[in-house]
Parts: sequence; C-alpha cells; structure tokens
Amino acid sequence: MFTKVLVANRGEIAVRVIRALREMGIASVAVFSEVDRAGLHVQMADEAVCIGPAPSSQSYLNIGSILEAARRTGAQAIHPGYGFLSENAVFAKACTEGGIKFIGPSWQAIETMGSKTGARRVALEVGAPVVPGTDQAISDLAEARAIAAAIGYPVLLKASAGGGGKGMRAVRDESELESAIRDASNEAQSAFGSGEVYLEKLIERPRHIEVQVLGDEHGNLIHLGERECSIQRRHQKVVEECPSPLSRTTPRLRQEIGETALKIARAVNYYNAGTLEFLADQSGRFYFLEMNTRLQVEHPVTEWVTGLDLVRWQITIAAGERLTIKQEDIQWQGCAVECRIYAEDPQNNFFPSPGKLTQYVEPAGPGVRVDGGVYSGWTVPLEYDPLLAKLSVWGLTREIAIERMRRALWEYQVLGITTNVRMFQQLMADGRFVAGDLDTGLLQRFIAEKAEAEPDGAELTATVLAAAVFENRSRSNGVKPVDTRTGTVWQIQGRRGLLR
Amino acid sequence: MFTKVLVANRGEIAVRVIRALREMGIASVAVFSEVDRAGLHVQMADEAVCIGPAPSSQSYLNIGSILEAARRTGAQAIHPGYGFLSENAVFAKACTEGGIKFIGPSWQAIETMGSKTGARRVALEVGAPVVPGTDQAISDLAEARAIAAAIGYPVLLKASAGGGGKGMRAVRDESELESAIRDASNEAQSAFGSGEVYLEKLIERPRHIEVQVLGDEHGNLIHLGERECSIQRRHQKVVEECPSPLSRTTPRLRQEIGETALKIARAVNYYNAGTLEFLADQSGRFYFLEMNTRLQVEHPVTEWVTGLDLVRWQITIAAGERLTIKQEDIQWQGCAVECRIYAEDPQNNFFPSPGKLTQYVEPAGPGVRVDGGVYSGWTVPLEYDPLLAKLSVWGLTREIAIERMRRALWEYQVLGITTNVRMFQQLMADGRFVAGDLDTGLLQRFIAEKAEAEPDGAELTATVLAAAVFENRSRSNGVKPVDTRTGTVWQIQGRRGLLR
Amino acid sequence: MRLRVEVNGKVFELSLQRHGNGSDYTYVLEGAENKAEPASVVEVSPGVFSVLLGTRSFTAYLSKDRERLEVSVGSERHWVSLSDRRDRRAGAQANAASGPAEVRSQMPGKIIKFLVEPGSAVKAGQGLLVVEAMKMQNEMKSPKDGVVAKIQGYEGATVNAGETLVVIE
Amino acid sequence: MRLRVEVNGKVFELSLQRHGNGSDYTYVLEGAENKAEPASVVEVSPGVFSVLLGTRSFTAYLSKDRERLEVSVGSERHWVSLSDRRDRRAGAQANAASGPAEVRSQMPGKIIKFLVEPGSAVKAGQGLLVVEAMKMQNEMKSPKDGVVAKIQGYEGATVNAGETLVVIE
Repeated sequence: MFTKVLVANRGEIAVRVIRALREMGIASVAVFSEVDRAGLHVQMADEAVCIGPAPSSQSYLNIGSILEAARRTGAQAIHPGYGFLSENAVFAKACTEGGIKFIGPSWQAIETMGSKTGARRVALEVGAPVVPGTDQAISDLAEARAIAAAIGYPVLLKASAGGGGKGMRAVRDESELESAIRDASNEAQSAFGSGEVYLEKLIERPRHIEVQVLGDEHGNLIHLGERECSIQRRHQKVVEECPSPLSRTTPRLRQEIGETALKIARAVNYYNAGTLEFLADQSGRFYFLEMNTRLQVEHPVTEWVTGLDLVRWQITIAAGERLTIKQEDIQWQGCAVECRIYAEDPQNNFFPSPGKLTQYVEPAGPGVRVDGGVYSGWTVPLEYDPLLAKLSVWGLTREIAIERMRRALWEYQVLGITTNVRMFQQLMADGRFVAGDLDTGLLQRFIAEKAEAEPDGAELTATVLAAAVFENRSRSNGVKPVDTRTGTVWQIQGRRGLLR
Repeated sequence: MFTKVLVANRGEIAVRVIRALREMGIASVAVFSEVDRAGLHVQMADEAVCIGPAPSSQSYLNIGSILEAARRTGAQAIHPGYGFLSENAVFAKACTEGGIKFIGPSWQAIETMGSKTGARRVALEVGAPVVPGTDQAISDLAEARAIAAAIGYPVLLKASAGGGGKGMRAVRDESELESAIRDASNEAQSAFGSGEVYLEKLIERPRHIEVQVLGDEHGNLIHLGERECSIQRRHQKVVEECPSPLSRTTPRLRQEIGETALKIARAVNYYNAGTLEFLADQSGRFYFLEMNTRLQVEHPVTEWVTGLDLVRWQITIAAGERLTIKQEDIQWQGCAVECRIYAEDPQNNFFPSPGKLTQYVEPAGPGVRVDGGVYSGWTVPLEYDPLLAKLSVWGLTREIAIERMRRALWEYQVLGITTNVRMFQQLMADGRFVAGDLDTGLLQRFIAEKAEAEPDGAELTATVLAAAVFENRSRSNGVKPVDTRTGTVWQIQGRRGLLR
Repeated sequence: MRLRVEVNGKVFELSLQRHGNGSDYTYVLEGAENKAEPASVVEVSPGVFSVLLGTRSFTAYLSKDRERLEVSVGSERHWVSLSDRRDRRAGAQANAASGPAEVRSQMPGKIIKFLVEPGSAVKAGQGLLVVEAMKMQNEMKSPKDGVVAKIQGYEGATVNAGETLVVIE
Repeated sequence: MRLRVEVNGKVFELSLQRHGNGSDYTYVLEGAENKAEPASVVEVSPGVFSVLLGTRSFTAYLSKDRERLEVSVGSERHWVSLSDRRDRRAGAQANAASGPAEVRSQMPGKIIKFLVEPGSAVKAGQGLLVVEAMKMQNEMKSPKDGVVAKIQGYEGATVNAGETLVVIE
C-alpha cells in the first residue's frame, strides 16, 4: 500500500479523498492555487504545496507543477478527483511514465473512452444498445422510410448543420414523415443555409441513468448498480439518487443495464472506478451515451446504498490489490438522494454567486452526510466550479429519504452568498419528484412553473425582531457587525435593485 | 398520526427526536429550564415552552409543568427521551390519564421492569438465564459447598451488607472455599459490622451485551440484534458497538440472546422500544441483568446496522400503527461504533468540565453521524449530564469502522472546555480494543496504563507560530480576543496549576 | 425603541421594549397584524438569534452588508434595513426609484454585448447588456421604464465589480 | 517580532519575521531544533489558523482565556502564554511556584471534607479537600510541597468558582 498520496484537486472532492487517505493511514498531500491557500483541503491534508496562480490552466491543470509537487513531497500516487486532469490521458500517461501511480484506469482506456464517438464505436462493437439512427443526411423519402421503419417510431428529424431546436421535428408515424421532412428541411435551410436532415430514434421524456463499475488490475470487474440523474439543468446534474425509481417498476433494469455496462467496460480492459451513462425511456429501454473514466460527483449515493467506500477501493485497486468482493456479494439497501449545493442564484438565472460565507451551518444527525469543501468565513473564489458541498441522505425507503432531505435542507444555513438550497426544498415537495416520475426535462419545467411563496407572518415578525435587537446592540455597543463583506464581490445593492 | 408532539427532554436526545418529528411532518414542542433558553433543542423545535428553573426537579422532572406545556400547545403525545421521566411509571400513567399519549411502553410494563429484582423475577419465571447464586446469606460450609457445586466454579463471595469490594472473594475450586468464606466474612464483619456473605457465579472478564427490542401495541414484537457496551467507566457506558465482536466468534449468540430477550419482553406484554441488558462471559454464555424500558443513548449503532429509524418507529407505534417489519426482514450489515463525547477531563479523574464552547467543529463526511446537542458559543450548564454529542460511524467491517472513528475524532475540535475526545483517539488505537477483546474492566485498565505521548515537534512549532500571529494581531489591532471565557466557571489557572 | 423597518421592500413601524436585562421584550409591529405582544429574543452565538413569539420558536441567522441585513429564518431569506423612525434619509432612499438608475456590474467579468444604444427607450425588465463571469453569461436588465442616458464600456471590455455600465433616466 | 513563548510549561524564544502583507514568515524557534525556516500562517476564520511549515500542514484552533491561549492542533491541546522577550512580569510569573500558592475552587460546588488542617505539612499532589459539583466528588491536590497556611470555608459550605479554599506556603 502507498504511504503518501497527492490529491490533484480542490474543494469537496479533495476533502473527500483526504478523508479516505486518513482513514487508511496514508499521508495526504494537497495542492493549491494562490487563491486557495485558505482552502479546506489545504487545512485537512498532512502536507500542502502551492502549484501556481488562480487560473486552473496555471495550477490545477498544470501537469508539470503537479508532478513536481508529487516528487518534492515523495508521493507515490496521485488521485485526480473529478474534473481538472481526471480524464486527461496525457496526464495519466505522464504520471505512469514518471513512476507515479495514477489512481484511475489505464491512460489507454481514458483515451479510447474519452470521445463520445470512440465510446459509441466500442458499444456498437460489443452489441450494446446506442440511440438508433443515422449520422448521415437522408437523401430521399424512401431511404427515410426504411430507416424510420428499422429504428421504429417515434423518430426525430434533426438538422445536420446545427442545433437549438431549429430544423427539428418529432414524427409519430409514417404518415407524418413526408411533410415533416419537408418542413424540417426548409427550416434548416433558412436557419443554417443547409437543408440536410438526419433521423434518430425519439426518446420521449428520457431519463438519465448511469451504472457504476469497479474493477481491479487483475481482470475482476463488477457493477454497483444504477444511479438516476435525470434532475438536470442545462445538462448539469443537480439531484442524483440510487437506486433509480425506474428499477421499482422495471425490476429487470438493474441486471440488464449492469451487464451491458460491464460488457462495454470489459472491451477496453477497464479497471478502477468508472461510470457508464445511458439514456432510458419511461419503459426502461436504455441506450448507451458515454463513459466517465473517473470518480463521479454523485458517488456518495452508491456508497450509501451498497455500503462500499468507492474512494477507498480506488486507492486499494491502484495499489495493485485484488477486488475481494464479487458481483453476487453486492446488496442494495434502501435509497439515497443527493443534492448539489451550488453558490448560484436560482432567482437570477442561476448566475454564480461567489463571495464570503458569513454564516454557514451544515445539517447533521441520522442518515445525513455532507461532503463539504467550505467553512464559515471562507470566500468562494470566482475561478472555479461553484459547488460548495454535496448533501446526501439515506432512508430505508425513497419516501423516508426525501423526508430526511427536506429536514436536512431546513437545517442548512448559508448567508453571504446565494445558493440553490431553497430550490431543492421546493423540489423535494413537488408531486412529480416525490412520485419518482422523472425525466431530464422535469427540472426546467419545475423552474418555469414555480412561484415564490409569501413568507409566513410570524416568520416575518421573528425576522424583524431579530434584526432590531441586532441593530440596537450594534449601535449602542459600538460593536463591529458580525461579518462585513470584505472580499465579497457580489453587490447586494445592485443585485436586488437592478436585476429583478 | 399525531400532528404535534412534545419532547420532554433536552440536549442531544431532544434534538434527535425533533429531527425525527420534522421528517415525519409532525410539529415539535421543546421544553426548557431557565438556563436552557439558548439550548439547541429550543432553536430546532417549532415551539418551545419554559417549564421552570434550572434544577431538574423543578423543570425536566416536573410532571405538572410538562403536562401543562403539552396542554397549552395542544401536543397529543410526549416523547420522554432517556433519563429524566423516561422510566417513570407515574409520569407515563399521568400522561395516559390526562389523554396525552406517552411514547413508550405501558406504565405497567415500566413499573414491573423498573426494579432489578422485579425484572429478575420475570426472567426466572420465563426460564431466562440470570447470574446464578443466592441472595440470602450462607449459613454454613456444607450449604456453601452445595450451592457452589450447583452453580459451578469459579464463584464469587459477596458481603450481604455492602459493596465496594470489601468482603469479596473469588473462589476457583472447592479446596479454596472454606478459607475464602472465613476471610470474606471477617472482612465484611470489620467493614460493615455484619459477617454475612452470599454466593454468586463468578463471571470472569464479563462483557455487557444488550438486545434492542421493538414491539407494536397489537402484539408484534421483534428484536434488532445485540449491542456490545463493555467499554465502561464506573458502570457508565462510553463506547458502544453493533454487532458485538463476540457474535463473530460465537455465531449462535445473536439468535439465542435475541430469543431470550423476546421471551422476557413478551412476559410483560412489552411494546415500543426497549432494551434488555445481559452480562456475557467470553464464551458467549449470557445472563439477564435488567431492562431499560425506553430508548437507549446508544440506539444509533443499531440504526446504522439495521437501517431502521428507531425514533420514527417509536412515534409510529405510539400512534397505534402496526409493525410492518417481521423478524426475518431484519438484516445486519457492517459495523457501527459510537463514542460518547463528554465535557469531562480524563486527566483529572473525569471531573465534569462545563463552560463555554469557544470553538466547536464536528466531523462530517462518509459514514460519520453526529447527534449533537451543542454549538459553538453555547455554555454547557452545570446542572445536567455532561454529554455534548454522540459520534457514531459505520463501516463495512469493524476495522473500517474503527479507522473511520479515528479519522472523525481527528476532525473533532472542542475548545473552551475539556472533553474525552483525546482518550477515545488513544483507545481506538489500543490493540485489545481493535481486536474486539473486550470486557467491562478494559477501559479502567486502559486508563491506568496509558501515558501521555510527547507532542510532535512540528506540531509544537505550528502551535507557537499560530499563537504568535494571533497575539500580535490582537495587540496591534486592539481587537478583542475571539472568545473570552464569559460564563465559564472552569478556571484554567487553577486546573493546570493546582490539580496536577 | 421605535424603528422603521423595511423587509423585502415592505415597510413596518416597530416599537420594541425590553424588560429587564434578559431576553424578554414587548413589541408592536404596525403594518403587520400584530398588537402588543410578548417575545423573547436572545443572541445564541454571533449573528444567530433565537426568537420565541409566544411558544413559536424561530432561529434567525444574520449577516450585515452596509445598510442592509441579510436574515435567514427557516428556509426563507429576507433583506432588512432599519432606520430611526423620523430618519429623513430613509424617506429619501425609498424615493430613489424616481431618479436616474445606474446599472452596475455585479462581479468582475467581461462585456459580451450591449442590447441597447444611448437614447433607446427601455421598459423595466428589458435586457440592456450581456456580461460574462465564471464562464456564464448573464443578461442585465433595466430596473425601470426610461431612456438610456449613458453607456459606459465597450464590447469585450473587462469590468470590475460595482462599475456603472448603463444609466437609465 | 521577538517573543518568549511558554507551551505546556516549556519555554521557547521565538523570532518571527513577516514578509510583505501576505501569509509568509521566517522564524527561528530557540529551544526547539528549528533553524531559520520559512512558514506560512493565515487566519482562515476567527481563531482558526492554517500553518504550513515547508509542506507540512497544520490547523490550529485558538481560544483565549486571560493570559493564556488554548491551542488545539490535530488531536493535541496546548496551553500557550506569550510575552515580550524582556518582559519582567513573565519572569515573575515563571517563579510564582516559589511563593505561597492558593488552591481555588474550580466551579460552584460544595465542600465535602477537608483532608488537612492549618499547619499540616503537605507534599505536592497530596489531597487537601474534597469538593462536589455536578454530582461528582473531586479531590483538590496541593500544587507543591509546603505547609497549610490557611483554610477558608467549612465542610458543607457552598463555594463559588475561583474562591480560595486553601493557602499553601
């Protein structure tokens, strides 16, 4: 086993990895950019090395600087977290060639699965389902008819030259095909200057379902079941859960999608942790999309339900040890839900809200886990992803998990910057979400619909009294207010007055 | 289901119950004594009522005041927590007669099982094992020989008139009996003025093992397995775990002790949550000791391993609902360990250390649960139990759980008062504890043996630098120090200087 | 103590009286439905207040930014400003909306595009320009109906937080 | 800055120099093995300091009580007092052990029993009296060898925190 490991990341995921290392009795080395000197990961690690200025390109993406930090501290391995260099085959290769173990899959596997088209090719080779269709423009109606009949209605016409909904038409049966091609083609022509369109299977109200796999370097590979990540905004996951509510109504789903995932992963001799992403329709039919050759943000929900510590396994596997668990050992108990707590303003088009956390209280108690990367007094820098923490909960049933999430969100207090906590509270009370009736468009529809509730009268009174007592005390004692906005770039004045 | 429930307790257990109520969508009413106005349970509840001055007898034990608070707020039920009125049959009866549901067993069951002798009688009636022996004094050697032969050597001679080790003798075989009776009797005579001694089976290196039971008001009763609570100081549990390490070496233990517990509980028509305590020898033979007719402090370890929310079930059962889980549904997964974080000073004979928490940071992350009743800035009152919080962790194996506990304890920071966190850190590294080789005397031996480690040189340097920068800043800015000891009764000067 | 309190744009008159040195108060909040009522308010840690209204319990988290307080109670966040009852400035501030309005950049970023020109008539809520920060584009909107009096900066320019970009009259 | 630092009773001389306005320092700590070394010290939140010694990272939590600082680093707690290098008082304090010592009650409680009488010769660590608080009895011990000069209070008396109970000369 390693005695010292460098964590080439920041924020909550660096803290998560450092915690695993500490539990394993392995010394941890944090790296930090100049604006992250006071970062929580720097405080939590046994050692810390500055790797450059604030821009990621000069620090967290700076391969030379990171490898130098590893050499200087004598780290034997590097955990890349997610994002930054985690899916960079060049970095993985440079580590390997530099005699430092990269905690992840082989750089070859990263390279092969790194592009969507490469991954799709692998999937097709092993006979895994991908979204059926043709990437080439259709030349005439007869050809379109043949393709549509082959992939089955409904189908979707898409413009070859562009996106954004222009030149797009859903076709429910063959009778609609001819006029739809004409309309789509005309629209594409005027929008993009090319009338070319192609055909794809239309997946209505698709769900994003992914499979966690874990393999050692001796050829053992298992899957840890599915996660549902359909609650997205602009293709960014914000709520994830394990298991998928779809696996209640479609009991065969887990085994089928799990085996498909393993088939694809085996084709590239995959090892360490990885995730295969699928689109599924509401009946549970699924299509492979792409692979993430790293730890996912949402790994805690799988950890809750399977009881496995994925980061610990990543490190153990990278040290050359064998996977001592077999597919038949994996049990899934209860349900876990995760909300990604972002420094962003749902009232203001989800604009990032960096600044100083003047008050910060995390929830605790039964069934609640917070993977945080911040603390009260920390100034969230402008330069990076605005993820503050991940709040995950577990319950014996999905209903209990959601009730627990509502309770935990109630306890979560963040002042000084704006977060999406309030949005999650409303979402956790939404009938469709509670029923597990999810699709990748649900959150957008939810955001468009929801109206601000009037605050309760007594709550308003409590606010006024607390404010008055606070103000009176500050004035009469000449006491400095609790927290001034030093270092805060967000101007409340401007925000409230001008951006409504 | 209830719409409003009063929690007749304070500190961490009141917070625990309030969290469960919030998850169930039930309004919570906290009660507080005059010194607890700023208590965390008051802040967390939906409503709060002052029930009297600081002394428990005038507040948390004041039946009239608590029932009045329930009536005033319209609470339909009362959860008593543990301690205070939780095992008071008079209170349970007064609730019932006042039309307020007592969340716990029937007052009759509390009354019957409330005394050790009553509980022992019930156990004997149903044929459950109790520590063999005679409560009456032995009259002559022949009788002593017969009894000792019947219960089997080794046996223990005890003085009828007193305790504390005086007049106590272990007897390994019959040849030692005569002289041991003479010595013990003489010692008892001079210590207590009576030479009467009696005989009991000597259980060497006993383990404290208890069984959690859960029953509804319709006659369904199940057990949730055992907990091991052998790590005690002066009969006060400080570390608990589930399962018992003994159930690894003695696989039949859980079923046998569980069935015995159910037999005893059924004899008093027990319902709601309860715990049956046993002594076990190192081979797994067990003897019933007594029953706690309430929720235990250490319930989280059972919750971790079974996935059941015991407080939620208590409330559900009290609302008249049926237990929907059967004995065969219960699964035990992994291992959970709990440390009770007390405001006490292990260096100073475990003297309580109330005062102001000037810095307070709880651990978080994977597999860590903190059930806390305090916060940074809170002054721990003199009047009550010095339990600050319970730190529990879960791991797929006992080894992982212990490693995780070490990591969590490392993250735990409490300043302003002294706690037992450091002692737990050392205990979690003790070979005997890690091997699961436990008995109720282990902690006392451990405390007697352990020497203080010299702090690491670099750590000392870091301390000095931080202190110097802090001090320099305070002086040059004229800034008030972070936290003065306002409200702290503990005098560091006296403590450090005079009590070594 | 008599105060003029503005919460989320709504104005209340508060009269608050403390009893003894403890946490007990009596208050009248005009503008809301409250009559003279007892309350208990205690600061449990810096910026955290426990408030009891009768038996109802609230915890308020406060953070101050210049003239305004950010207050979080339960899951709601409120913006509060307080002034003495006869404070002239308070009245003046309340009427600020009738004068010219300056649209300022909220954080350091880059001007992507102006959507209006000097002299354009604009409606409240109409987009004025697009600014990019943290790789996200954000449209800044007009706070009121009016005419664009001035535009500062140019497309592609880097701006600092608080810089005035557009003035509406 | 040159300081005399006492940590858990051990004395060090610290010379600390700050570079610029950032978190970088150079220090010499005499009494420990350290030579002139670079360090980075930054207060990340009130009373919490992140310290880097070379690449080694420490987080120190501080709390002040009168003259002393309580500092927690990792799992260790230290008691630190600082004074200017030539501070006379520091020397005087260090020698306090040679004068009379007052044994004070640590918290409100009740005197259960005196174990010595005025004039008794006592050794360091010998029990002087038993005080009860929070339902626990605690023996208060003599801080040094000497003679009991004075006893204040009586068995059964209620005492407040900080009250002198015994004086040893």
